[in-house]
Amino acid sequence: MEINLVDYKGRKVIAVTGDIDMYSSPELREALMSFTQKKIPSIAVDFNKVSYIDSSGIATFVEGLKIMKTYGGRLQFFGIPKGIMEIFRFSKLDKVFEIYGSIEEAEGN
Amino acid sequence: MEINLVDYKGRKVIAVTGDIDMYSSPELREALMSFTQKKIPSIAVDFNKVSYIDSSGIATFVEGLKIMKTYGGRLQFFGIPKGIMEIFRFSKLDKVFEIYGSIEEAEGN
Amino acid sequence: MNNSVVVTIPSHPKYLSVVRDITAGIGKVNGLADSIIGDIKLAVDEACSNVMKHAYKGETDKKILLKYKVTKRSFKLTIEDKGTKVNMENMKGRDLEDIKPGGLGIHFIKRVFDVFELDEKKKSGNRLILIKYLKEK
Amino acid sequence: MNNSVVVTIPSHPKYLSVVRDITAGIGKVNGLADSIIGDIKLAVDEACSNVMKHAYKGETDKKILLKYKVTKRSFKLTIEDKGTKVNMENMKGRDLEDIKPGGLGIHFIKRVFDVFELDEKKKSGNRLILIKYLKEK
Ligand SMILES: Nc1ncnc2c1ncn2[C@@H]1O[C@H](COP(=O)(O)OP(=O)(O)O)[C@@H](O)[C@H]1O
Ligand SMILES: Nc1ncnc2c1ncn2[C@@H]1O[C@H](COP(=O)(O)OP(=O)(O)O)[C@@H](O)[C@H]1O
Repeated sequence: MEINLVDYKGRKVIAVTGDIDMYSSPELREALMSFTQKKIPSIAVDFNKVSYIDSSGIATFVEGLKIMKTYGGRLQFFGIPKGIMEIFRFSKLDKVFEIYGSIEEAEGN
Repeated sequence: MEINLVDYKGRKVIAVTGDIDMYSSPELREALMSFTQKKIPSIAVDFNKVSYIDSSGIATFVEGLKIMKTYGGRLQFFGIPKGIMEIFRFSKLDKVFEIYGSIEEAEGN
Repeated sequence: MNNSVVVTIPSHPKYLSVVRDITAGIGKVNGLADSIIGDIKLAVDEACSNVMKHAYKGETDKKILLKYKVTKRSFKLTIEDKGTKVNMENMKGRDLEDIKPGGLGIHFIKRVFDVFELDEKKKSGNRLILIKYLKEK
Repeated sequence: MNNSVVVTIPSHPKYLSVVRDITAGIGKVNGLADSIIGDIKLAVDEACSNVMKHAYKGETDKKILLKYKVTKRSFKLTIEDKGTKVNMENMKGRDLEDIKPGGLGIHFIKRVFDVFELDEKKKSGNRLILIKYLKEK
């Protein structure tokens, strides 16, 4: 897994490449928490290059979302591959996370 | 591994996709022999999508070349990926096989 | 035909990717569809993650033994550890409506495997039995 | 640290792709460069192909046991079979100048592994020991 922190029109984007599993998710957690500690109001996660996610990766995002909600922040996902979308749907998390097709779409919302 | 038999300007092209190993090479051998049995004068092999080749795959091509030489046929390779080219070079087969960058280049020779 | 593959890995999370590769490879070799392979891969990852987290409590130098047996009828896998004994009643995921971190692994395993069972005969450690039926009988 | 992975596969050529995936996965997990992983993958494939062809003479339902052990210093692998006993003198590739089908496998193995040895102590079957040193001492 590789994490790239990108700025898109002043918004913080976490672009993840590769597999998110119990081995790599602590690094993702660190990136996410570095933003939530600063109470960044809006964080977008680019899923386009995510090849795999397991429950530890999902737990990391649920934890991040819970923290952001305490300060009124928004966590947006975009570019989720089909297989991963199915897992979110099965876990009933498609109703919990804000999910968009693209960064432009996320930005407009 | 997947094999596609293509005609390019009247020339027979064997386009191979995936891994050539001891499990898949018999299928490659069959394709090659179906041409050599008909004494097809010129066969080109498209390596662009070959992800892997082991000694059984190489043996198959050496066998094909030997047969083609008996009737004055020509076996041409093109689009060989870097890693596979290294193996041919190590095996001193880069001097034995006709190797080209593209099908156009093979055709012009 | 002998179609079984046996693998021992250390209980370190970095080996989960190796487990996924092996699982996918065995699925492919046996002609399973990509979508089923994806689901099985996730389930096996979750089962091994659970052994690392719960049975071995994060110790990374213990052993996990996986035995795959694939036939036309079923994809069978047993996962053995020498960690703390667990019983089936404690192997429960969270309520899916109760959104919180964790508690999804067992759901992902049961989503694809028809059988999810602990071998009661195992004396020390655990042997989890997972079976997915590939055809209706 | 316990860094060893043990795998048993059937002696059927369709499992060679699984062996390649495992080998590549173990290389990656241990931080080896992609080019070295590619070379090792080919060598391990060739060694297993040889067991299938020569030690087991094409029988596809026998067992091949692979033990990987990676440290900072070396990538070590032993390959065991219960087939016909072989001796080192017969493990010779062809002259590279003498172009003919076959006889390249051993060359591909020795190209990347520094040690290529049979365990003399093994009573029945064979145990091939392959070691690649990763750093100069
Ligand atoms: N291999 C195991 N050994 C011991 N306990 C386990 C094992 N697998 C699951 N459990 C128990 O089942 C619970 C639910 O597991 P799971 O759904 O994977 O969620 P999580 O691991 O995130 O808690 C765990 O919290 C644990 O108590
Ligand atoms: N595992 C093995 N068991 C028995 N004989 C072997 C084994 N590996 C190699 N050999 C012998 O070494 C020779 C050279 O092997 P190799 O270079 O792989 O070429 P090939 O297998 O194409 O003949 C083989 O022909 C065989 O006689």
